[in-house]
Amino acid sequence: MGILEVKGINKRFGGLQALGDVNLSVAENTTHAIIGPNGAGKSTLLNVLVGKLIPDSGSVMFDGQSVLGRKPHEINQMGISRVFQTPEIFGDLSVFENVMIPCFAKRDGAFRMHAIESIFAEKDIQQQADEILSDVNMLEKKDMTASSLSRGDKRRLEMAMCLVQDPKLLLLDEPTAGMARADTENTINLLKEIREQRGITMAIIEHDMNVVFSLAERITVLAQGMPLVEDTPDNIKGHPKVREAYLGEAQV
Amino acid sequence: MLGLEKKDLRLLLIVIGLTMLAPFILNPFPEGSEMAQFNAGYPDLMQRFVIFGIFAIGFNILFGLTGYLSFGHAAFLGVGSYAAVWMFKLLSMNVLPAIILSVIIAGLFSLLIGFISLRRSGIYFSILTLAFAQMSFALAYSVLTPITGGETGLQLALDDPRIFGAAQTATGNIPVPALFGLEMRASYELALGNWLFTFNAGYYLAALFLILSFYLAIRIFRSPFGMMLRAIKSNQTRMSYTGLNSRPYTLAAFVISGMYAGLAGGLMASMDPLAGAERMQWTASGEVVLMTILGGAGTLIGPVLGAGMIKYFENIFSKINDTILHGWFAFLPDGLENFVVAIIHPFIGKGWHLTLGLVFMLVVIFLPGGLVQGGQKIAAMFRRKQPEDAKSKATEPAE
Amino acid sequence: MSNSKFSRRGVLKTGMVASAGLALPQYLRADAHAGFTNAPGDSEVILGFNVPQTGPYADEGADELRAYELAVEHLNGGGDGGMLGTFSSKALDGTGILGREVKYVTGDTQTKSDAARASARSMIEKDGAIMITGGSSSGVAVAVQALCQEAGVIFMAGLTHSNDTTGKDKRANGFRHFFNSYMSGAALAPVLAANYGTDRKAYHLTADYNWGYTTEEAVKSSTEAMGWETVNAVKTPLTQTDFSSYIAPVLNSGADVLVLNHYGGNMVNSLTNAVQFGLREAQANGKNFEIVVPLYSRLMARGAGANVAGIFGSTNWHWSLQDAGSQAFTRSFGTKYGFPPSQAAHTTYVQTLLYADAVTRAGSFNPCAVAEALEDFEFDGLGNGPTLYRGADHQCFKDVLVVKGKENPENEFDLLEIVEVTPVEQVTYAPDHPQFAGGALGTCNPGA
Amino acid sequence: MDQFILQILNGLDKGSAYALIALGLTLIFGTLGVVNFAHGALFMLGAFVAVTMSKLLTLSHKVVDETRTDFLGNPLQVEVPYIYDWFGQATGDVIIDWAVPISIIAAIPVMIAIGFIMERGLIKHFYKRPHADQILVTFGLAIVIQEIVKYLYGANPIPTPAPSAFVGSFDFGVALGFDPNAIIYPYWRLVYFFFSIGIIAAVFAFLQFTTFGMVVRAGMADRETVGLLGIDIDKRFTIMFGIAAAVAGLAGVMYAPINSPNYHMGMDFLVLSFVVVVVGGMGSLPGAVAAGFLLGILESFASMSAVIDFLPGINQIIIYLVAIIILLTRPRGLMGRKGVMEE
Repeated sequence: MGILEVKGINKRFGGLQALGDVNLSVAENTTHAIIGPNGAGKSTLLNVLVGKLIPDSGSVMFDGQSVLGRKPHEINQMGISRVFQTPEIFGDLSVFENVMIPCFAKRDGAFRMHAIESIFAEKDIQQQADEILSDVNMLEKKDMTASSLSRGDKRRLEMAMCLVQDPKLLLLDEPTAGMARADTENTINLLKEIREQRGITMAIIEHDMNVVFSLAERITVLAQGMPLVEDTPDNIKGHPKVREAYLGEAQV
Repeated sequence: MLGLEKKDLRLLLIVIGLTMLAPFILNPFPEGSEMAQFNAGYPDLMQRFVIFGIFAIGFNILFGLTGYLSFGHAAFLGVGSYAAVWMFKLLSMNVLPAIILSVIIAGLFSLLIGFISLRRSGIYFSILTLAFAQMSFALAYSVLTPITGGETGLQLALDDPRIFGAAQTATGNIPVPALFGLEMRASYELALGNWLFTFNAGYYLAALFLILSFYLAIRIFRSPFGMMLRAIKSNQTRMSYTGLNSRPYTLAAFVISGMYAGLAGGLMASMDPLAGAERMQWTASGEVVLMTILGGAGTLIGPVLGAGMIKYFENIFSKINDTILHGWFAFLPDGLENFVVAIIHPFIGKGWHLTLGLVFMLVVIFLPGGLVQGGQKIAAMFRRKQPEDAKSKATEPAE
Repeated sequence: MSNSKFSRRGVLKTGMVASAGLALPQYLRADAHAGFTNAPGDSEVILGFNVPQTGPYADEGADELRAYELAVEHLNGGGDGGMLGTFSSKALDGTGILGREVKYVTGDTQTKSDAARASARSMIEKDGAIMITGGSSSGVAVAVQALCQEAGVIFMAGLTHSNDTTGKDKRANGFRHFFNSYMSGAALAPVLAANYGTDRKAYHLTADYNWGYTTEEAVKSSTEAMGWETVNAVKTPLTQTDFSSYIAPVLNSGADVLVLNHYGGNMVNSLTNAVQFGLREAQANGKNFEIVVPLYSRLMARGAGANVAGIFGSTNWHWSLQDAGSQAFTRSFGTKYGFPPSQAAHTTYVQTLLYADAVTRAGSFNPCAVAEALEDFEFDGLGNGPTLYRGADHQCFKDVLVVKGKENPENEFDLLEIVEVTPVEQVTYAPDHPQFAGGALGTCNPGA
Repeated sequence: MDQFILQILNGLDKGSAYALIALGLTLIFGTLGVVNFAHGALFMLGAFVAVTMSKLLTLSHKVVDETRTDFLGNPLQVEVPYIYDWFGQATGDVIIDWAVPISIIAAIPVMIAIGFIMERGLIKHFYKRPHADQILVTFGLAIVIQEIVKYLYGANPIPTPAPSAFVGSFDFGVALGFDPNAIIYPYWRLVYFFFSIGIIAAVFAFLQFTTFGMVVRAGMADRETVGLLGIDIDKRFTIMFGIAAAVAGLAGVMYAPINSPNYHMGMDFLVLSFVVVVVGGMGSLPGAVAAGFLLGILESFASMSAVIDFLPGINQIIIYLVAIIILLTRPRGLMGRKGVMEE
């Protein structure tokens, strides 16, 4: 029984079957990759997992509880954090504030009326924020405005914001999209490190096979909204169906 | 001190100093001099400065922090003043219960409107708030006349019940608003040579509320709540994927700023016991938007400055007439005098709107962050000129 | 404990307590003076002219201001003296008021009660004005009147036509020279009956606020008393600019007269729209369809252009009146400004003179003394014939003009012709008339 | 039934005015993303083009008529328009009578020029600035324009009648088999209706079928990409602004005979036009037009006395009430595009 159990998800947009009877099981303490050619339904699946889309049928259980019908912030509070393809950070706020916010969210829940307390009095939060920033080597940039960071730093900041919440499941949406090779390597190493040191379960949606095979312990392949296979990387590599799906795409 | 950082404490002290000494600061010119026209240190205008300051501070908590642009905030001010006047009519002329009730009523009204309007964001939210406020105005002006007084506004009358106070004074007049016997219009006048300074009870009560409001605003700005509001403005997607529910945060901000507006409305009615429907019209809502942007949205002191500037133009420039102009330029030869007066004429008196419009444009073109940024620019200029001075000052212990 | 409730800057400004840098904590200076707000010094007295300078009534406000300036000139002995020469009371001699030179301050009411009160308060608190006058709407008049009552200064209303100003919202310190809705109705009804017959069906369009209500009620009751029937009365929003949807159904409603209880911009637009729809040429119930505008303003009628031709209404005064007072006023106004004065200009000019005269006769600026002098004061020579300032409600009773839009105006000022001067008896009512019920004058307040 | 048809007719007419004003606004606001509080001022300027035209045509010199006197008893100075001298009185009167239609020709270049100047001189610098700054600067500009007009023309409305050929009403009732006078409609309002439809159709056709329109539509969707293609999108946006100003101005010119223009008529329409645009949905031209007609028709129904008797005050709030209901049931108005001014 995995920490995330997706069973029989269907989602149609008008006449288009975006997801057809998708099953997925992410085991605790593993890195699970979801791959597939463009239009395979990867993003739709991700949006279902985080509560942005509600499927027409099926069930999504996380840690023994149903995710369906919950709002994104509730799902996050259950322990799922998400890293976006292009980093979503609080651009107008300082780096330090960016990481303080998830600390508050973890401690105080989805809403708390702490309008009179000073932020400077929250020593435990500040300490947590400092720690995570030093973990991602950004402590010296803590007073910078987040929007002025380089793209790589933005991604690291977003990662830090997710990690500081100590999520049970980290969802990564194409974490290396649009990166140069060197950056890609760095990111792979960073994720490996996180995986090893923090023991966080990860689900990665990725296009880049190189990344997938360096990180994933299990892989689910989607094609045209249908789950094609789910197996270990080694088995996936030579799988004829996968090859067919990808070659098919390449021909187009 | 007071749970504030040094910088904020300094700002608060400046505000306290400015408000307490306002009767002096606003009356720099001696009585009877030509420049006395520019004196603003009379009770009505001083009261308006602080009351609209409170209104703008509250508006800024919503707009400056969350970025939600409400175009109907005047409705809460209007509702607040109606509540206060009704308290004067029914209960007593004591301003305290009236102000408390106006804050509560405005809070409830903003809870209702905020709850509905915050289902949308951006321009859609703005138009929803605008629509609610315009409906409030239109109804208050017409079919709700029995409750609101309609066109003439809600006023006190000699035959009001006032169950905890006298319906009439001994001389057969309507009693005036007072704080436990201290009449809001009571003034103490101080003559220093040719200067006359007026210290008005109502002004100081309103100023006290301004300081409290300002202090509360600083605390909110520096609180985790305030940070959350800024985070909402910055990125709502990240907000919800960080496990935070923006709706209650924005609603709380909306209600807080609605209560500020209610406080302003209650104070307005306490200083001058009449509540008119025009207070709720979109132009009034637009005015507070302009005040906030003019001063600098999202800054602490900006909205207060913006409010002061607009009210100053409205009350001082509109009262300058040609006779006064001729008085000023009487020293010039006749032809030149008439010429100068003719040049200035379109900008004063009935032309004060023109001056205000030009000021809006100049500020936004040359000071993109509003008046506060202008102030910072000037400060920076001085700092650059005298770096040594600044440094030596900075090393002094700031008490 | 007697407080100084409103500052008395006027004293300081004119009497100039030049105590050379000496700090004089003048708390409670009330006793040092005559015991009323803003008692003037020995050399000058300040009046506050509070008129709309911005917003839709700005032109009317500008005309009021011209009249005020003219009145001040005449009071101070300048110009040709205007109506001072024709005024039945000869107390004023062109040396200011009680020997003090008349000065004035101006302000902008914006035709908003809040702004008007702010402006009036600044005149009282900052400039030391002893009397406030002006305004171009009843909302403003009522609001400022209440303020003046509270502050203890006299308010001489400008253009305000609602019954409420001297009805349910009357105040002891407030006085109105202008006529009111009731008088319009009472004056118009017989003329309408004479011209259009007693078998008429009226359709009212009414501005949805206090003045509209009182006007509708007044016209309705006086026309119904003559046998007219009211088919329908529809309220229109103040902010309405296009009245087509209100006017379109009129012709098919069974009515043969349309009464437009609108003023200012509303009146211009609704009348223009009505004429566009062809109502003036239309036939209904076998009669010519007619339009009536109970309150005419010549300034505003200009905005409606040729549409006013042949349409009945009432007005407080018109420059073409042939009595000596009107002629004197029109002459001095016209000479100074180059065009004839409006009714707004007339009423404000007269109010200023009446105030100055009352002060002179009372021998004091004390508002209570002034009020006493004005109450039940009878006068003549100010353009409206013999007039009574009734003490019971501070309303002037005088003849009312019924006018008609001219068919072929010679110029832009010559838009109205006087049809009838309705004698004062016909428009007089008892102070407790139901249309004026509620409210009480209270007692005069001299301030601290 | 006849009342019903009458109010639909009325609503269509009102709606065409709203749609036309909103159309210009949505070109700037809904698509260029500039919160243009000066749009009402453009509408007002259009109306004052008509006023100015009729003033120019009646520009006069004074001739003293000794036989008559003015109100002060001096010999009357009769104003004789120069146009009488040039074309004779009869032709002159006809030209003066047709001042409003003539001013349409003048309004197009004048308003386009005003639009260009506004965009190049001011608005251009505010595309990237926060909406708050745009509000402040355009509001300031609107006040300044308004005050200048007030300074030149006064505060009172100025009658600007339609040509006398259009005076009177068309009786639809007879045509449709109802009683005479049951459904009448003024000719000029019918002209306004068809004029509006024509302008709206022209703008749509322009954006739909010309390359220019295609580029602009692409630029609205994705400014950067179009810019990358080497197309000078800025220049096209300036032209768009000019067109928007011209549409607003034409709406104003034609409106002048319906209600005498005054300097604050722009502000009176400003809020309403924003409501129409937003109810129509940001970034959607058809939405703005549809919302204009919808609100016009509903407003007309709400002003029927049977409705007011049933719900007092409904005529005061109908537009806002409908706006609230639509925005709560349809998140982006009638036809709004996703992501336009939602933050």
